[in-house]
Amino acid sequence: MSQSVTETNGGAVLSEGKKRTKPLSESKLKGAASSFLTPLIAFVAFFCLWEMIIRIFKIKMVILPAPSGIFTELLRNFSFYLPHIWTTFTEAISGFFIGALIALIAGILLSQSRLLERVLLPLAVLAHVTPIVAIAPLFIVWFGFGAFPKILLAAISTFFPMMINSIMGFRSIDENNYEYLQSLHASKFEIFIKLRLPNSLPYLFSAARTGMSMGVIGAIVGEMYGGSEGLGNVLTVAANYLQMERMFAAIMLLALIGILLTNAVKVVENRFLHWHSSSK
Amino acid sequence: MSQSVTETNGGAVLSEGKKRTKPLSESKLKGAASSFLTPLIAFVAFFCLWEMIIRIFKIKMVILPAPSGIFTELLRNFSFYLPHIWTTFTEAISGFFIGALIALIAGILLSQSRLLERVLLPLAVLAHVTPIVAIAPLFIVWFGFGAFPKILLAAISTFFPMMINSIMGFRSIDENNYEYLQSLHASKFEIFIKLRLPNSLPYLFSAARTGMSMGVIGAIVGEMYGGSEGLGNVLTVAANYLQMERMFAAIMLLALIGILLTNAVKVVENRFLHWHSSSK
Amino acid sequence: ACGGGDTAQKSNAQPSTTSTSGTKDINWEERIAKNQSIGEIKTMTSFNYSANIANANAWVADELGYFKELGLNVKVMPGLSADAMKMLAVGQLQMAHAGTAGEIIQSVGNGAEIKGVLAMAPVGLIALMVLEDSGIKSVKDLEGKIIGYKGAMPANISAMLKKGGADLSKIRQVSVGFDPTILKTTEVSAITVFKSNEPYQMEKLGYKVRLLDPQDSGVQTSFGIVGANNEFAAKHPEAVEDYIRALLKAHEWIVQHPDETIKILDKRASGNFNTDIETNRLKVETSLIDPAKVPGKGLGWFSKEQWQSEIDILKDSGISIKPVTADQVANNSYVSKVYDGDKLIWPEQGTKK
Amino acid sequence: MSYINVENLSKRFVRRGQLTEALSEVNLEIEQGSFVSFIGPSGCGKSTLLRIIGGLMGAEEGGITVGSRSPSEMQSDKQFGFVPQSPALFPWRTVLQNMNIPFEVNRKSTTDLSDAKGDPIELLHSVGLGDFMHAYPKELSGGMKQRVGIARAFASGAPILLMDEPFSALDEITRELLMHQLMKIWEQHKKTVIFVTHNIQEAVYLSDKVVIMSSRPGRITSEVHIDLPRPRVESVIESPEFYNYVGQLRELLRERW
Amino acid sequence: MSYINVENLSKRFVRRGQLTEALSEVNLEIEQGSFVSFIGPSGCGKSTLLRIIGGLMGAEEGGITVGSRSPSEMQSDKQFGFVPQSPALFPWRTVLQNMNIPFEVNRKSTTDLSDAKGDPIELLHSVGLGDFMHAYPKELSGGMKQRVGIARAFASGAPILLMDEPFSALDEITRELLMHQLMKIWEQHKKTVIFVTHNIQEAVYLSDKVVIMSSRPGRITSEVHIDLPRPRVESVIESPEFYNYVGQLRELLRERW
Ligand SMILES: Nc1ncnc2c1ncn2[C@@H]1O[C@H](COP(=O)(O)OP(=O)(O)OP(=O)(O)O)[C@@H](O)[C@H]1O
Ligand SMILES: Nc1ncnc2c1ncn2[C@@H]1O[C@H](COP(=O)(O)OP(=O)(O)OP(=O)(O)O)[C@@H](O)[C@H]1O
Ligand SMILES: [Mg+2]
Ligand SMILES: [Mg+2]
Repeated sequence: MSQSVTETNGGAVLSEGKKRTKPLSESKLKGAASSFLTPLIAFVAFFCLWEMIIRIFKIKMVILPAPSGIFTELLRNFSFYLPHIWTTFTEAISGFFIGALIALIAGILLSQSRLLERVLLPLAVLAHVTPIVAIAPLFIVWFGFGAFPKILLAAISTFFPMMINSIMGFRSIDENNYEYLQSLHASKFEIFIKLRLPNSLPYLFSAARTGMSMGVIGAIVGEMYGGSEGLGNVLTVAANYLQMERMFAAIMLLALIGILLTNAVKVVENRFLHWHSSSK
Repeated sequence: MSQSVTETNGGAVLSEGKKRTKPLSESKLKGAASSFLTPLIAFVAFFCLWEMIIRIFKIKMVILPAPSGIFTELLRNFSFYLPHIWTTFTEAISGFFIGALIALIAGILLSQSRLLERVLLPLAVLAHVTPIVAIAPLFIVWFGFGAFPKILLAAISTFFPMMINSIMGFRSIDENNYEYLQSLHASKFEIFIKLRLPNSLPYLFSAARTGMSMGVIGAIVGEMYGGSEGLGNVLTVAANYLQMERMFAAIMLLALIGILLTNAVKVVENRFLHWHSSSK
Repeated sequence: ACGGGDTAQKSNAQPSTTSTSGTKDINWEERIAKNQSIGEIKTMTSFNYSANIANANAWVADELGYFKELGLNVKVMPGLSADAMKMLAVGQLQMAHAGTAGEIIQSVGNGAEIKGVLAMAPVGLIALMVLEDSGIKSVKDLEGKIIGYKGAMPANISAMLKKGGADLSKIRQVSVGFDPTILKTTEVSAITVFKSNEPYQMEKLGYKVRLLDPQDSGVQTSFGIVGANNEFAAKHPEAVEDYIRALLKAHEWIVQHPDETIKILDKRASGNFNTDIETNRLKVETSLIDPAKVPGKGLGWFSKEQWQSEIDILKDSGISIKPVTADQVANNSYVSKVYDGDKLIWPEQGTKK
Repeated sequence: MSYINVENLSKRFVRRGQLTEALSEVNLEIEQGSFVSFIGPSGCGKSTLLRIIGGLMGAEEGGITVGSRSPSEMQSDKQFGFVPQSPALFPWRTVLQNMNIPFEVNRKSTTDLSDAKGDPIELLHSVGLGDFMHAYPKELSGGMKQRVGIARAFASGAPILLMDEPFSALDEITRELLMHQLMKIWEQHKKTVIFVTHNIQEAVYLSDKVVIMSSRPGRITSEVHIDLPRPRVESVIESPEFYNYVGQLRELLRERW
Repeated sequence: MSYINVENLSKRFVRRGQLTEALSEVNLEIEQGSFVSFIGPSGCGKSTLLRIIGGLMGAEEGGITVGSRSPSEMQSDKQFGFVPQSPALFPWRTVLQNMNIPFEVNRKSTTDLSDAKGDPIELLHSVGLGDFMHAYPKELSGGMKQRVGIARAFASGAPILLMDEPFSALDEITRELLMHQLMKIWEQHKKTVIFVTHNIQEAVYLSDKVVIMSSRPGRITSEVHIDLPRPRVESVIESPEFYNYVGQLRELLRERW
């Protein structure tokens, strides 16, 4: 029988209220451990399968390297990867925040008016469908080799899913609550801050997870086409040298960054969305 | 005073109920026209601005071609682009549907169980963060030069935002309605079909808009690295020959496909989401 | 300012012409002071830190201080030629390296005001690679097969196919990725490669390959190109000249010290580098350069005809660009001035160090 | 043993370290086919008890059987017709489509309810919503929504009705109408009805037994058997017995409030 | 002219070609500082009328003034304290935070309401929710949610209270408690109260005037002035006048239902 509300489970309740602090924090630790452990197990299983396939079908490294080789490469040259990880990480995260901010602003504007939506949304689609792979070189030309064009690409990649979801989130409000605020003559701004924004959080957090990984991709693509830093650069160079293990090591690290960032979103989400039915 | 429900406006109501068919379909036509016209105006304005910037700052074509040149190229060689448009369009849309389907299935699984989510979500993030630019060449090796690897890339690109949003959508249910279904001992499947799925539609349609344009991008990237057809191919070849007008013509067409497809999502959304507060 | 084909022909016939005699009397102190007054000159390589000739020259010249010796404040940046051409056109770069002459020509055709000022070797670097056991010996054998290209089909390959009488309608051309082993793993029978790279990679992986070289069917292109921004070149012709001078000086050193060169590049790339592949690249490219040198001319010199023929190759291969003349795309006057005969003019040791 | 047996049932909610004892040592017996009302202060645990009986929630302590089975078994046998306190209408379904939900998920029921089932359209007419069959929930007034919820439970044909303040948003006349309808259905199909209300008259008029609860912690303080003749006619309201019961209940409520 | 004037007001809803006449030619006058109840069958347009008076909705025909101004002007002057039929609590706010909403959006009000404002914490205690100040709405029972909505309106200090069936989910005793509180606040601050209810006793007990509506189309059928002495004491319920008023209203309701 699935429970529909937070409940105590059996005996634990009988203990005194004041003594609850300790077991709670213990269970928190346990929860954190299991939330790290389970995906770890998944990954180990995934890589074992991969390794087995490589060995059984004797797949050549140029086609697909074995995880063992990839991890050996990673560990042996870890200090090589470190600055690149940092570069990509900072670019992705800065891009994400810039993109998210602009998306929120755009979301506010477009959710307020159907006309604005009709006018601006197609332009946003244009910006999103334009493959960043195609515009990355132009950005390098326009903005040089620094972090800026990469951050910009990360921001552009983040922007679209954030905006689309925020529009829907800002609009999906409870009519009763909206009417109540109206009865107080709340301004559009107040309605936004008090109702639309908190109400859209489930949408925004979903979009943030997508946006985070898309921000990473945006940053990588920027690095592929300009400059000599970042995992994107490591990736292309390795690909050109057919250093498949290094290439996949870079991909692993990218995935790690992506998982880290999406998990960070999750942590913030748990903090802010406890009231929502999705957090059961 | 903003109205919170659909209302008749003034005199129109006084006419007989039966005579309402005509003015209704007329206003529908008008709505359709204006929903085409407004973005058109936006685009015209956008391109005019672009053209002006090019002329005022005397920007060279290698940096950024003028819209006039791009459209001249487009019109002159339209028959050249036609089959490529078709290729990309079909790949993107097939990829979208496959990706969306898998995402829904994954969303169902992951939304049912926190454990499954913890296990599989990181793997999904891995798949999403892995830049398709990097794996596209591998796909060509594995799957050849036909439409399949492109459809696969489009599907992968569509998958993630659809899955993330569907998980959240499937979980964001009304407790009362959930409890009511439980009281009927509805199976998990029935609860899904009757409650979770319709309830997640606002999430799914938002994701579909993001997913549609990402599907287009996935298809393009596939075409860039394998094959001789599609706008992605036109794009890289033009980029490599520095044929900027052709390159941007391809981008325009991509944007057009993207806008068309996201608008198609909108049409379906209007059909299915009339009950939702976002459709006011 | 244009070197012009006629002068080239003449000097060809008469190796020890006086045309460069003036340069012998360069007042180096003045020149260095003038160069120093220009400020930073930005340049970009055509393929990051790889040991392409011309690119390697720039990195080594920087490392060994050759630019400084001539008073040039050069900032060498890693990059890709497609970006570099654009940045050169807008003046973000003053000098830039291109993989092939075609890139310069296409940029000019698209309105870029740049010119080629150095061509390390008047010989094509791009060829078509097939597996040795594929039975493909001539372009005619490619009919009914698939050719893979990276980004776009190079003009010299298209020209070779045409010249060899292959029926292009029977050959499918597809874009492919970086991986040359697709010759083995997919139905692609031939791919465009750099002579200095993929054949070696394939050899290392144990595959025997054969090259179909456009050069062999008389399709003459060039590699190791350096371009200059027109405005900059007009304002500071001596700086362009001295930039070339430093590159060529570096080249002399590279030929003597290939291993050290690779080390320098490896260091610059901070490990994002493959020593084997780059050593091979350098070896192959330097070996291609020497026999192709224009007789009696210094290394890197080129003729107007050479560029004209590259323009024609591009046109013939159906790549639509705006018509350009050889004078619009290249200027050999700078490279002409760095040599006394075929001897590089370099300031006496006394002026520096 | 009676049909529904609740023994020593306790239920607690914990939120951020604070404990709410929703139910504490509740003991209760309900006969099959009887009409039992629950009455008590707001927040005393009436809805919670209803949920537990309906198998929608577990309890920490105590036992509960319905027809000698567990609530969830009964639930899986589609024995419950639930009218939640806030009408659970699906916003994407019209009124009629909402009426059909129980039929759509009832396919696997082993018990044959076909006799007891009502015709949705007829029922909608009878609760005064004939014109709003094809309206969506957001187009209904508060009382109209509530009526849909009631009509839906009537239609389902379930033998045990769990009704949580079903008439709270209805005017007196509509309420009387629906009360009569409920009585009719109850008598005809020998249903067991568990009915939460704040209206003492309503409780007396309808019930065989009225259970009075008090809050913090939620517990049953007394039970009053209503010995008024069945079928109850409207005039019973004016009888002194009725009046007495109402007074007695009011006293009991006030005492332990 | 009185404080609130409604003249010939008509309101229609159209859904997919079908017309619902929610209000038809409604005429109404309400004195400042008076307590007016609305009573009528479910779906007759009470909530709609309340919304229109509160400036939450426009009408197709007719005019309405509140204090010689338009409803939306009065609204912008923060004159309305609204208790919606379904308690509009924000799920991400605790009970106390929900109480604070009116203060948070009241900053731009020109009228100084500070005298009339209540202390949220005190008010929560007085409606019996002192222990649930930091609970979230989903942790409350139906009646508890409703009490938060009422307390919030009390706290806001608005001079006109628009209350849509505020006590429908409350037990008798809690209801009495809140009724007294409402009366006290009303008398103290000379508020104008517009009160929708289905409970005739409640209407008579509280009101200066009871307005009776009928449905399809929603219209006002009669108004009854309640001439019972103020302040009303509990014993008034047992007076024959009270009984008469209740009977009269029941008659009027039944007649035109
Ligand atoms: N948003 C809407 N769209 C369409 N019809 C509506 C809408 N809101 C109300 N109505 C209709 O208007 C009529 C009056 O509704 P209203 O909510 O005012 O009734 P009420 O008197 O408050 O009823 P109750 O006592 O049940 O709350 C009803 O027939 C209802 O169906
Ligand atoms: N999900 C929950 N989380 C925490 N506490 C809850 C939850 N549901 C109910 N409660 C608490 O349990 C108690 C009983 O609630 P319940 O809904 O059963 O009351 P009720 O008797 O139905 O009241 P009402 O007449 O107001 O509907 C209340 O104090 C309430 O705060
Ligand atoms: Mg309840
Ligand atoms: Mg109402």
